[in-house]
Amino acid sequence: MSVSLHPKPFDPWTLVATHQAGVAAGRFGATAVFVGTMRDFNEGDDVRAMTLEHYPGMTEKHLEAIVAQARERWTLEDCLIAHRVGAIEPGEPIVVTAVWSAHRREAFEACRFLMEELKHRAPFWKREALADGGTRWVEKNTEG
Amino acid sequence: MSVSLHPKPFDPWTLVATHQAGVAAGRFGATAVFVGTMRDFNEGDDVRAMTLEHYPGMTEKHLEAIVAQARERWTLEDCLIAHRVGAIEPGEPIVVTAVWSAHRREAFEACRFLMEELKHRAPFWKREALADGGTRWVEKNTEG
Amino acid sequence: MSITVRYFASLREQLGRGEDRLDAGDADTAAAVWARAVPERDMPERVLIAVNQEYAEPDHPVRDGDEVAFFPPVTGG
Amino acid sequence: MSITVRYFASLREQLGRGEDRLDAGDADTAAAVWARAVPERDMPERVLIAVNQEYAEPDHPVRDGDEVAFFPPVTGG
Repeated sequence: MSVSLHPKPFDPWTLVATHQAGVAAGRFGATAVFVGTMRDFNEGDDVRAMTLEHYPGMTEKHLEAIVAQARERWTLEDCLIAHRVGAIEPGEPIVVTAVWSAHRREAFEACRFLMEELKHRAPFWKREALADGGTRWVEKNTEG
Repeated sequence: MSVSLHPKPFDPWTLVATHQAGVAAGRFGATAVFVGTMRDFNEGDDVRAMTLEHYPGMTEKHLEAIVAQARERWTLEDCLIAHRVGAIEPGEPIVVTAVWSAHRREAFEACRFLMEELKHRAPFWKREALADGGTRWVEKNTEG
Repeated sequence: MSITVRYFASLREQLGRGEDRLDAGDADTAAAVWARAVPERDMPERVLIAVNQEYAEPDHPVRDGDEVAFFPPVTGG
Repeated sequence: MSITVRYFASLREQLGRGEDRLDAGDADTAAAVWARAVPERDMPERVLIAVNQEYAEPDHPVRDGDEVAFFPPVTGG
């Protein structure tokens, strides 16, 4: 189980591959991964950059609690959540959730659960820098 | 869009990363990936190795048709399906489905759709070599 | 020309062959092709059929040059 | 000891500060802490509250040494 915050860009596929090397081979048949990547548009506007504020301490605790909930609800071999913080540019990954389990239903459902819970409750806030020079706090997450 | 069959082991994360390099950055906000990996057990038995037979020609056509269906149903930036054929050992990846889209709902739903369709209709057949020396054709896919 | 008949997986093993070639017959369907190619055995109940590499029903017409495949339920992924 | 009050994101910007320190009061709740720390403004309707880094309701009791945070709806992921 791994929860991490990243002030610098990371490669989600390397992160997942590296983590998977520590998951007992042969035990898991299913891996579901979600990666959220910064787009260059949001709500009809061109977005140049983004800053992700978070609540140090609470964020990690909350992500660990989400993982614990998922492990209570489904039989999982392992989980990973990685999230960027700080200054982010379009095309850079923001978040990865990954789940390893014996069967695909668990993997898909738990991976989606992690993302939905993270989106709705984990203490992160996005401020967008628009192409026209202005900045704005994102007020509401897109439904998923 | 990429559909490929692999007679030799592949690294799913490298495959996804390489493919993603060709997807327009900034356009997609969501990537959902599923990887099916060979387990060392099935239906209560220890499994030593597996052979994946397929129907050359029809398999590729069918996988391409599944991708086309997904793209009709959801707004997607790109899709990838890669599937092993031939002799496979426990711990080796069997299949990858990956979807890139603007929003996470589409990515999750389309990725799961690709896997379910593939499992139920794509012409692949597994023969397992058991630890006790016997072999058997897998008769039925696990529900997902 | 002729009709190519293909068998896969456990069905291929049970029949002891992966392929037959038949002359085209009158009013052929996939089921009629099975009956001519495998007279020693009824068509299995759960068999899947493809005509020219697309799924088809037993009554799907088959013409000269077509490829007809019979195989058990699929188990990929 | 004292109570640490923290503000995040747009709320932090609007208030012009990220943190206050209060002496513990009698019968404090999260809402009472807001009223003492930000007397110039009613507690926003959609504000989220955490006491000691766990989500809490406005009537959650607050004791000496606690950390109380107020922040707008979250938008991570």
